[in-house]
Amino acid sequence: MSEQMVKNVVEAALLAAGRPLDTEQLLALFDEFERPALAEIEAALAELEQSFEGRGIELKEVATGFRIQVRDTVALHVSRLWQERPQKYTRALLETLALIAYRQPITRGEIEDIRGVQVNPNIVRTLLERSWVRVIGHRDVPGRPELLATTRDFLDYFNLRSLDDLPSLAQLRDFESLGVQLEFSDAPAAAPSEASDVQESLTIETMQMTAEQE
Amino acid sequence: MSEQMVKNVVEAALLAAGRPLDTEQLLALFDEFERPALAEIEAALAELEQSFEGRGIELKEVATGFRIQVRDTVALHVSRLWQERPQKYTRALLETLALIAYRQPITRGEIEDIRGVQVNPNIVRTLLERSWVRVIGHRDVPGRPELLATTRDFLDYFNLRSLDDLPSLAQLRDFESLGVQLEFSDAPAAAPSEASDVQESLTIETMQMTAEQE
Amino acid sequence: MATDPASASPLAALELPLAAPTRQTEAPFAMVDGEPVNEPPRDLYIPPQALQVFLEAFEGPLDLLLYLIRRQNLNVLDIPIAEITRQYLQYIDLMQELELELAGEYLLMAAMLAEIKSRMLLPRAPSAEGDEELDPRAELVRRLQEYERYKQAAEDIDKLPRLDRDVFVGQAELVEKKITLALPEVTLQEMLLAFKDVIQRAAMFASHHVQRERLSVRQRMSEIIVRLQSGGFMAFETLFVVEEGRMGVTVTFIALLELVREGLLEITQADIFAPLHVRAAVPRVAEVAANDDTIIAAS
Repeated sequence: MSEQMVKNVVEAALLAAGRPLDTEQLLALFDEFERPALAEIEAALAELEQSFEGRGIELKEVATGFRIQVRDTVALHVSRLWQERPQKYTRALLETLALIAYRQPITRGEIEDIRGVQVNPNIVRTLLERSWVRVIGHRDVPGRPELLATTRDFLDYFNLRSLDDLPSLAQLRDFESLGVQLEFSDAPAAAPSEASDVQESLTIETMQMTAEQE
Repeated sequence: MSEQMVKNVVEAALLAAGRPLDTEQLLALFDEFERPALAEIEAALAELEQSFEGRGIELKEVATGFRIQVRDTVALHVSRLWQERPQKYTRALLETLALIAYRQPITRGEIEDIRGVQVNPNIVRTLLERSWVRVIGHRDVPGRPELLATTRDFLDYFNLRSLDDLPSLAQLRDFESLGVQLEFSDAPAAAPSEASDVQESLTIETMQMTAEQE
Repeated sequence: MATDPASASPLAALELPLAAPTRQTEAPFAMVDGEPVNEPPRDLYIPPQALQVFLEAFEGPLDLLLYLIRRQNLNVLDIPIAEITRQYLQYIDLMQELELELAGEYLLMAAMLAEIKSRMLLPRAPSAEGDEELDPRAELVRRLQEYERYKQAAEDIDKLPRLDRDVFVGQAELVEKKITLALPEVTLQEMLLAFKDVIQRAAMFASHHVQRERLSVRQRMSEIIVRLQSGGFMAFETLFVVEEGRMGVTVTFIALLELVREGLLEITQADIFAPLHVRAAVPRVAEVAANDDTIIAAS
């Protein structure tokens, strides 16, 4: 039997076996009249090992014999075959995220005030882990609660250049799909203004802030 | 990501998966930022196929995707890894399977009509359990019998890419060409004729002669 | 379709003891026409168990008929019905003698064969419309043909390379699965709808600043807080980036005002006309109003 054929049988057998094979088991694959010497099997294994160099698999000798296994360099990619389907985020998480985006910097307590329910700490943790949100400081009130804000990753994920790319509440109101006519204050609805509006906007904002300060 | 790395991931994934993978599944192994184009995956597959030439394994496309399998040149040797003889299937099961494969969607009653015997419920159950066959609906007749069809697992198991790859079914000769057969059966050197237009009277005459002969 | 079933049939092994001597005694069957017909192999000794296995191996009456026809190299399209019927009934008898579970279909077929036989014997008159009456065997021939093609197809499928018999899939071990958690995808629209909901619920549209403010101000507020995280003072001017233009400067300015208003920032001035300094609010009960006074005076 040719060297090449011995190598082919050894390679195919190692791949098909689904378990490690030792040299004895490999030898047993051949009929007596064609059976290679042990040295030939070993040579085939050595050649095989060499042929795997620089590739995604490798020949490895373990306790019960030889096996072909996935190389560490591609293990992470290959592992994705078993990745579970991601679950969907809850409504509560999306609301929390939206409030952080629109009202940052904001504390958990403030989110709770608006949502009317407690914010599960897991939600904030999830948002922090996903690095869509980070703690940028503490509010100077009793308990010094964390101030949450969105990150650049958040903008990148949603393909936004800046938070200004998010629709204003006025725009949200106009969305047909958003349905219910929302109630707005009597102030003229200011769409996100361009540079020319800034001056006016500044004035109004400042005035309002002043007004609110008592 | 380098071409070599794409190829390595593809090769390792196909070997690790234990099932065929299609190009979509292969693409999903890569992170978005590094994801190769479909053409690159296809190129990697083509290269892989080439690199297996003259070796004990080959890249094969089956119904659900690509897999790396033992070449038939060494299959006999490799099959010695397993002591047990592979399972044999009964004729009843194979005939039922053939009818479902070639005549799908088909009901059990229709299978029984053609085979001339009842179909043992165990046979259908076995086919369903092996997921070679599935119920794809119900025929809109009294009793609403289940419509059976083959699955992609069936194709994978028999090394096929699509139903078109099944061996072609023998032609059923209709009554007219059947008549031709009868006519020629009297003549010496009767060969199956493909002529379609035959005088009916001739046919009947022949038949009557045959009848008288009995 | 006219392949010899004996070659591919799983019965091949069993057919030998029965069929080999049969071919000798029944040789005249192939000629049929007018020739007297020999008895089927009644005297042939077959071990009862083997016979039972053999008979059980038929997949029904059509299969048995096909066997009888093929065994004698007869054409399915031209069946000597009387002879085949006789042989068929003999096998049925045998099955009954051996107390094999005989499916009702076998008896049904026997009746059908008998009926065809009797019709074959009757002279046929052309019908009034001139349509010729069909050969009584036509339906049987059709069914035999139909069955035979799927019988053949089953044999073909059996010969296909099969996983774990002829085809072995290559597998490499993945020693350590590095499972990373796939993160859920969110669309911007989903988030906006969630926001709309929460705002609606909170009925906070009376709160004008949510409505009016530019979100870049909010963003800038966050940025400023981050810059002041070290805790020290920063010169007021250093918070402005001139390159951002008037627009940027304005946004920064509003952000600073808002931060002060929310008590997140302190702005101090050592003296009138001295430079302004900014730092993050320190943990003490802040005198928010005082700070605000400062900034309003400064602006």
